[in-house]
Amino acid sequence: MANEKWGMVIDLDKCTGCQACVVACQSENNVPINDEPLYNQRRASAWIHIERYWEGEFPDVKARFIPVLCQHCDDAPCEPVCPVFATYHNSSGLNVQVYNRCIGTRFCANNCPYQVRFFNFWEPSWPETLKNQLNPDVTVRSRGIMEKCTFCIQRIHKAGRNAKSEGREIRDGNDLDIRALDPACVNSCPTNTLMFYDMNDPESEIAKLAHDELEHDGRGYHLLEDYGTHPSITYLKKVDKDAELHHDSH
Amino acid sequence: MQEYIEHGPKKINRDLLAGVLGLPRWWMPIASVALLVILIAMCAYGWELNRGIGVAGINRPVYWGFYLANFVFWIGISHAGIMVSAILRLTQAEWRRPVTRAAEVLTLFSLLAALSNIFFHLGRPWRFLWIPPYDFARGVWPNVRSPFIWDPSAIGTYLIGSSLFVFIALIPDLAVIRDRVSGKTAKRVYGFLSLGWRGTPRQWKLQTVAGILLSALVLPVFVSVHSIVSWDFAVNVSVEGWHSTIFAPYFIIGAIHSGVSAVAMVMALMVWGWKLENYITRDHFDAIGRLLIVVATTWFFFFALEFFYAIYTLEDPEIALRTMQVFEWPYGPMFFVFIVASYFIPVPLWLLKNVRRSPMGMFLTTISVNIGMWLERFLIIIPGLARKTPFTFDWGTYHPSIVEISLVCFTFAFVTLGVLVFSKFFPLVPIFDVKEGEVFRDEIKVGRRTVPASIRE
Amino acid sequence: MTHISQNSASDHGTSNDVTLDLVNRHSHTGNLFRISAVILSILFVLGIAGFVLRITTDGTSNNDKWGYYAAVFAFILTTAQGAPMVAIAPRIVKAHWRRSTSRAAELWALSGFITTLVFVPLIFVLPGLEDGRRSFWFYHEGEVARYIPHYVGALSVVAMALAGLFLLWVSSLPDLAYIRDHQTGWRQKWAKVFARGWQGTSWQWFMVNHRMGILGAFYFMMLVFTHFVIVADFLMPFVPGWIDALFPATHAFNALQGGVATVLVTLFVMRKFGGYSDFIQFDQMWGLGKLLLATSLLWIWFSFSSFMIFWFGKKPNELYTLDLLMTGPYLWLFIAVFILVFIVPFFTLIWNPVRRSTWGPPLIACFVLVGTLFDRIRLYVAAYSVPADADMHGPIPLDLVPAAVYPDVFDILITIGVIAGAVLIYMLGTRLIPVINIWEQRELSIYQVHKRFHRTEVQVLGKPE
Amino acid sequence: MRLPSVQCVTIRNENIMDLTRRQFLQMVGGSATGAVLFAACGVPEESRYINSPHQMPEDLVTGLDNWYATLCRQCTTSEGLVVRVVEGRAKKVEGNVDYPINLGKHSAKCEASLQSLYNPDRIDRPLLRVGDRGKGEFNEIGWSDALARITNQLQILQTQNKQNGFVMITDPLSAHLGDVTQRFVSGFGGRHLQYETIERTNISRAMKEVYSQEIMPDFDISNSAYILSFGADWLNTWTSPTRYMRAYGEFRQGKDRERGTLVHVDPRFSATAANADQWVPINPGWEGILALGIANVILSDGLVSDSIRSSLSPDDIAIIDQYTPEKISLDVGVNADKIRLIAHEFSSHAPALAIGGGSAAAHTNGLFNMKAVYWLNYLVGSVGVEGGVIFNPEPPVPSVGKYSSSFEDFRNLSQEMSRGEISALMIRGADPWYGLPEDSGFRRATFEVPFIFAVSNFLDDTTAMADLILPENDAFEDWGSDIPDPAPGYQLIGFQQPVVRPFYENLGDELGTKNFADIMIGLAPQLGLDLALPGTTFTEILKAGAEDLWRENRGSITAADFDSFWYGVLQRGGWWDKDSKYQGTIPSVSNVPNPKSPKFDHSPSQFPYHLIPFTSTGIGDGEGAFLPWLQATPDPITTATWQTWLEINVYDAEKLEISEGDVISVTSASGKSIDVLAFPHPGVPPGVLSVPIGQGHISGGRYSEDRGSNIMSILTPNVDEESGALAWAATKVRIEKTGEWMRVPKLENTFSEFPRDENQHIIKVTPDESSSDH
Repeated sequence: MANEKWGMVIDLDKCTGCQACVVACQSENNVPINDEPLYNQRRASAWIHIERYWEGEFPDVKARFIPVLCQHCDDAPCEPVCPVFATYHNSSGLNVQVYNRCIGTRFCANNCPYQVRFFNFWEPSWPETLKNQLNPDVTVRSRGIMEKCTFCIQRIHKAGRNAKSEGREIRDGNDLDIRALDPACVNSCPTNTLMFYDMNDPESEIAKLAHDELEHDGRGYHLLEDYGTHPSITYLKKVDKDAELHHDSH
Repeated sequence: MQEYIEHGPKKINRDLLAGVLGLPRWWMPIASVALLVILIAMCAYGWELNRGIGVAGINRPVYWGFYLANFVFWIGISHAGIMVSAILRLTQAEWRRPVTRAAEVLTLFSLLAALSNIFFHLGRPWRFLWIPPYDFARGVWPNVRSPFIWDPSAIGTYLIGSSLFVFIALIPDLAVIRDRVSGKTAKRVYGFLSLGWRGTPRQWKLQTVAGILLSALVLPVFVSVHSIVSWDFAVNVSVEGWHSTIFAPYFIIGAIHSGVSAVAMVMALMVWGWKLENYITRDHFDAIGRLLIVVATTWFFFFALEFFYAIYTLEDPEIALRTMQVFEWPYGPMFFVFIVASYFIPVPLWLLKNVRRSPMGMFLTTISVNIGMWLERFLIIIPGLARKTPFTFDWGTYHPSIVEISLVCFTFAFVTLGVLVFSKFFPLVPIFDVKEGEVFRDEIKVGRRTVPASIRE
Repeated sequence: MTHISQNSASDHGTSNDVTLDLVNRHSHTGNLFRISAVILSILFVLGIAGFVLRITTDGTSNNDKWGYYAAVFAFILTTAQGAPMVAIAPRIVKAHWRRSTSRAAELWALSGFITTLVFVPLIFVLPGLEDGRRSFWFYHEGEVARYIPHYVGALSVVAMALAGLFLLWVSSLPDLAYIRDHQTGWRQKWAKVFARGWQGTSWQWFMVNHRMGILGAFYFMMLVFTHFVIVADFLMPFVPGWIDALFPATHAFNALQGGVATVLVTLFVMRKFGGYSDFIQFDQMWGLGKLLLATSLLWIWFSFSSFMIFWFGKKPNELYTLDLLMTGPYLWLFIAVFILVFIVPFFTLIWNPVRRSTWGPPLIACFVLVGTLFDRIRLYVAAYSVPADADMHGPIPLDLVPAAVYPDVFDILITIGVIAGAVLIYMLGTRLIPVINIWEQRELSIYQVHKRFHRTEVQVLGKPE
Repeated sequence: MRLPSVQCVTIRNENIMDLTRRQFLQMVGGSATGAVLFAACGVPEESRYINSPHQMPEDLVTGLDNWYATLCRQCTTSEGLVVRVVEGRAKKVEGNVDYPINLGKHSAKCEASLQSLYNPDRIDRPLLRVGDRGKGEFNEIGWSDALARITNQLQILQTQNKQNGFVMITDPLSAHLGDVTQRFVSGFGGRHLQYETIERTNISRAMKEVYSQEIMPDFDISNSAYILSFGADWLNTWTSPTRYMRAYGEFRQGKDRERGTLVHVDPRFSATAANADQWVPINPGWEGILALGIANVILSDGLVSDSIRSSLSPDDIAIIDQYTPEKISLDVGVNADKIRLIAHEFSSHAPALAIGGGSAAAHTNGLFNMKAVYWLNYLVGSVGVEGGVIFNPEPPVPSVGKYSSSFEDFRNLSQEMSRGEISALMIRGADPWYGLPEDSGFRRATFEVPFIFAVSNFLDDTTAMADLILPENDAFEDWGSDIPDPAPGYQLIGFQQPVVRPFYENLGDELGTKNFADIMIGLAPQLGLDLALPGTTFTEILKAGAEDLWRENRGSITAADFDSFWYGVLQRGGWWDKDSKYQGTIPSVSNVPNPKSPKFDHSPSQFPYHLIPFTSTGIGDGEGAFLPWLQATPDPITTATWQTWLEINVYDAEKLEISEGDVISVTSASGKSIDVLAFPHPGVPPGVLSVPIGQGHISGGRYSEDRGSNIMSILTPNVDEESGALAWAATKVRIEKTGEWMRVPKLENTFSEFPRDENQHIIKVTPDESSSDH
């Protein structure tokens, strides 16, 4: 599996902010439980989280939701600044974090315009019984290191291995393959806001969708384009009945 | 008018070695207070190691806090030594002579203090060994693109360079102490350190050349160190407040500003502590005062440029950041204090001759400068992070924890203690330099007045 | 630094001899001077012609036609107008070698006339603020005047020129007095008018020193401010994403470098053709050489600081700026600049024998001057060639980088003409005011003595308060 | 009133044992002395691991995993799940792709059911009350002993011939479990009440009276063009959110269909309101009248098809004619033009769909509101058509419908209890102590009941009052079945199988957990009841039920022999028959419900604010309060967590000088008051306060205990006379600052202003091409 470029399409017009993806991610990736103190210290870690932005005033008030997760940028600002190569770009377009390597300078987090890198300020802890749930495929991070969305790399690898063991490649058509491959958030998303697949695969529906929406001035756009990070995630604009056109120029 | 006191070598030795052979009365109490602070702070650090960096006040998105502000501050102070001794030596400023050593020692200890902050800052300090490139066996290398790799290299070089600097300038004085100190072991130690200095012309020539060479060589390092420190911030594309091209010169000039002020401060303290008013005269304060006016004004120019061009971009986070910096509690008052304390109080005062020429005046003004400059570092780092990128949803704030505060106190206590201990074993004023100064001093008769003059080789 | 300068004063005995000698040298005008003056004036007229043709054919509406014009303006601003700093700075630090160079440097303040003249059309070239360009004036319709950059720009250029002229006048008061006293004919009349009854009372001396100090400081501030305004409103806003806080400082520091270079070349000419070889010697070359070295180092450090951030940042706009100014259409020009302004000075001047020669520093200075000209062309021509309709705020793609603009006949005429004009006015100036500072030479002969120190002879310099 | 936390002596001991054991092991390990030293100063052992500097743990191949299909019991409408099991432990929950309700998707609640399985506070053995009732002091007791005690108690009832003194309160049950329970209770001669914190009485009544349907119909959201929803937060918590959200995705950006329009009428800015194209804030309780107003416009502007118009009776029309937009707009708080616009759009976009529920159903006129809203569907002819309301067929197996008893029933029950007529109370999966307003008298009454026993996994408030607690198997350890309500428009039954062995089975037969049905089946013989069940264990009963389906030989699975059918059912997580649609008649139109305006019988001067409680996104109505993931799930609108907050209009807050985090005491007309954290935001209509339900449990372990406050407890017990349902949105309150401040734990920034994105740097917006015509 070398020539993939895993990417996501997020259709903001479908997102209802239901938080299913958030919890799914927590349980798949052994993200520490965000207890009340963590929230109050502003140290809650949610690899994917829904941000809510207000617009207008009552009664024409609007609240808009956007799921924000690691954009796995092609020119990730977090990568060059890590002194110890704890974060790097792998062959399938993923921005990977090597927990063992990380020494916790938090430089990457500062240089991430999307603020999707989370730091283990404390030693994550679970009650004995809850530890039974922890996912054996994913490291339990210790304190003092950076962590972030991996596009559920463990699932990608597993799916790849299974496919190989059956002597075939992962196919977009094969629903079960996709279920095994998709990140936890994508699998859970009730409205299909989140869509995930290899953007280098010309046959892939999702790759086509992303391409079309981006090219022929469709709804596609990248987050914070003027930072030149070239994210792997394509957002589709929210559709609003009473939106003015001039906003598109932004 | 310049006053000028002829001492003669004997008196010079006696006065300048007073601190080494004897011990001022205030030395013990102050040193022990500093030591106490250090011990307390070390307990705090132990707590941090034990519980994790969570005991600090940092959060998301303000991932950097007091430690790095303090780091930058001490790196800034460390520029004093080289500034004073190297540049002034190259430009043959006569007034440098009695203050060089103190400045260099300040450099040394503030560098160490700065380094300690790195360890406080790391999430897993016990893994700092990943930074130096030693893990060849597994083909794991540090990332040379990262300013955090440039930093250790530059600072390390700077540390070595400035220690050499101090040592070379020490050799003749060590010999003097060697000849005066009583006690076998002390004699042996000083004898060893002074590398068999006999004061032969050849030795003198070597020592002088080495000094000049080192000053020339250390200057680029001196520039690179703080440029790199500034790039720790300036390369952050996503923190508009930091991503400014002016940072390197701005930090350097800021460093010189705070550094030279610190030197002036130390000069005043030396005058009071070791009764050196005959060596560090009002002329010296006058000279450093003039220098400071120029430095401060240049610094202010760069500050203005930095600030204007930040708003020049007209980007929302940038505007929000500046509003926060200047108007919002608690940053607004801090900003006011910073700008007033580091420029608008001292510089007008320095323009007054009486202030320039009085140790007390210089002491107070330079203290205020350093308070201001500490705040400057804080105001660059924290608001920048608290208002980075248009993601208003994640904008945050920062409150330092008690651990951070005590570790900041640690650095101050550490430098104080360091300088004090140094002063116990080595003279804070370079004896040979002062003597040289006396020799090079001369006068010219012009009509009825005599004009002080200096001999140029 | 163990060489001992034989300074002119020691050869000419008392200060009065010096005065007479200098006054005579001043009043004598050679043929070479006349010929070159004629040539220069022809070139200057040609330049004016070129300008007239340019403005009649192209008008002031489209920027890209005026890139070279702006460049040569900036060139004069950064070289000739920077020169007076070479008189001011050493005076502040009381460098003894400055005494025979300071007047030569100050005289360049005359080039202020040229810059002011050249600046006028630029006011019409620069569009108003209403097109939404970046500017410090935070333009709001109605609240802020749309031509405020133009006002401020003009104001600062004129103010700077005036400051220079005043400085020149004040520092030459005593010399004018000498001329008045030792000369006859129109020179005496002229000097009489301008010497304003100088008697050399201690109060007058005090005032002169005082004024020189203040005017010097003021000139420096005006220099910085003018460069700041020119860069912020007449250069940067044309390029989307060129948000370089350091660049105004770089631009101003270039003026120091250019000034030093200008003075070096001037000194060389004076020494070689002006017959001032006794006054202009190793000391001056040595000191200015060091300054040139220092400024070249500053140049590389500043430029690298700017480049570093843009290169590491990799925002689309930053990449665009880098491509436009460095790696793109003007790559070769940039390399030339880099070599001429940094590589050459650094690797030669760091070498003592070169600094100690009378030909070395001036030669390097020529390189630097050419480099500075190229540098200005690179920046201004590139900036002015950006299409006016480019989106100044959103991310801008690299393929919008305009192609290199080459000079046409008009541009060449204008460039040469303007430079010729600057030199011409300087030469004429030397006829009115002695190009070597008489009173400072007298001072030198007072404060500098040679003594025996143990076995060597040393030079003792007095440092009055 | 406050109860001290539970002290379960035995459990404590066990923990201590286990701790000491580990340390002991460390001691003996000679090499581990250093480790012990570190452990002594608390350096976590993870920090002491030596790990490879460059190998990603994700690259290592780990053990094999199995996926089992089962059902989720956290959600109101059970969703089909597949659970990932590695080495006998459930690791991850995901939606069952085949299951028609959620088609592979799942909600946060399903995910969190893993934490109910492995919850540290889960009850793992029968407990017997030792202290006074409500003191929450229990002791371990064996199963046989426990069951014997229950038998005794019930036998006493039988001997005293007071069988009707036995009442069982459960959560809404269906399918086989419902059947068994029904047989048990009726066989004994007791009563069975089904309790839900937010009851559905009004809605089911409305369905009966408007559509003459016994069971909830299905809403064909994905095919509808225009949805007009009243009060129901169906994109977040209402009935079957996951199913609705799947449809919503289609509704918005489905392939080859125009983008649907959603208009939401609600006095509260709910997640549905946030996602609507237009949110219509309305005065609480006037939804029904607004519906009539819309009907009025539709009729008077002739936007209705003649067939429907003709089928309306004259007095129907007479009623509707009274409600012109101008007349109602003042009461309703929506201006007339807006009503007109909505009416026109609603009738012009076919198929249009009107949905009602939530706070709209929770007023003194709640039933009328519901009827009026659902009646609108007749006017636009979207009853029984694609994209409209689709009726559900009878369930495939004989079963009690999922109804929930009305508040009136519970109030009567409480009175009987306090009169001492109830002598044995059996509670399972319901928490009336928490959910019923204190004025209902239930809490006081419980002290009058001689014997309460609870079947429960957690020490929720009601369980804490019990004398005997029987721990139940967790959903993932247990057999079961469910008939979702509403069904997807055809017959569907979901089967739930154990995916892991019971977590506490190692405690032996006497301790550990059991199946609820098996408990009843076990009790029956002792009580001499014959339940006439097709099996002796619940599993057998399920199999028998499945066998009936197999015999019908239709639907998703047909097989030659029963076993393969059974395995097929278990693999797919259920059985369904897409062809078994609703066969009955579809009424063309029903009578217009006779109008009724809401009553708030309190002086506005004293109690100026409307209080609208709402179901929390994460912890629901409190049933999820034990699960840390759900507690930590941010509310979509406020992003607040872990606490109870009070949503108040920004300007109201400014007037009262209330800022975020101020502790506010909310006092209702009943005199009761609670403390909540103020959370002003721009979305709240002036004069309305809303508070999330679900916090404020007085017991239940580390995650729920002493956290936030219980809004249900202070409600004034207004009821809708017609249906007897609790009007939980009809309470009016006043608020005071207590002067204390507490940070609201939230995901959002700590920056003084509301995060805005006016220039759309982040969320870019584009106009609606499909509806660009107007």
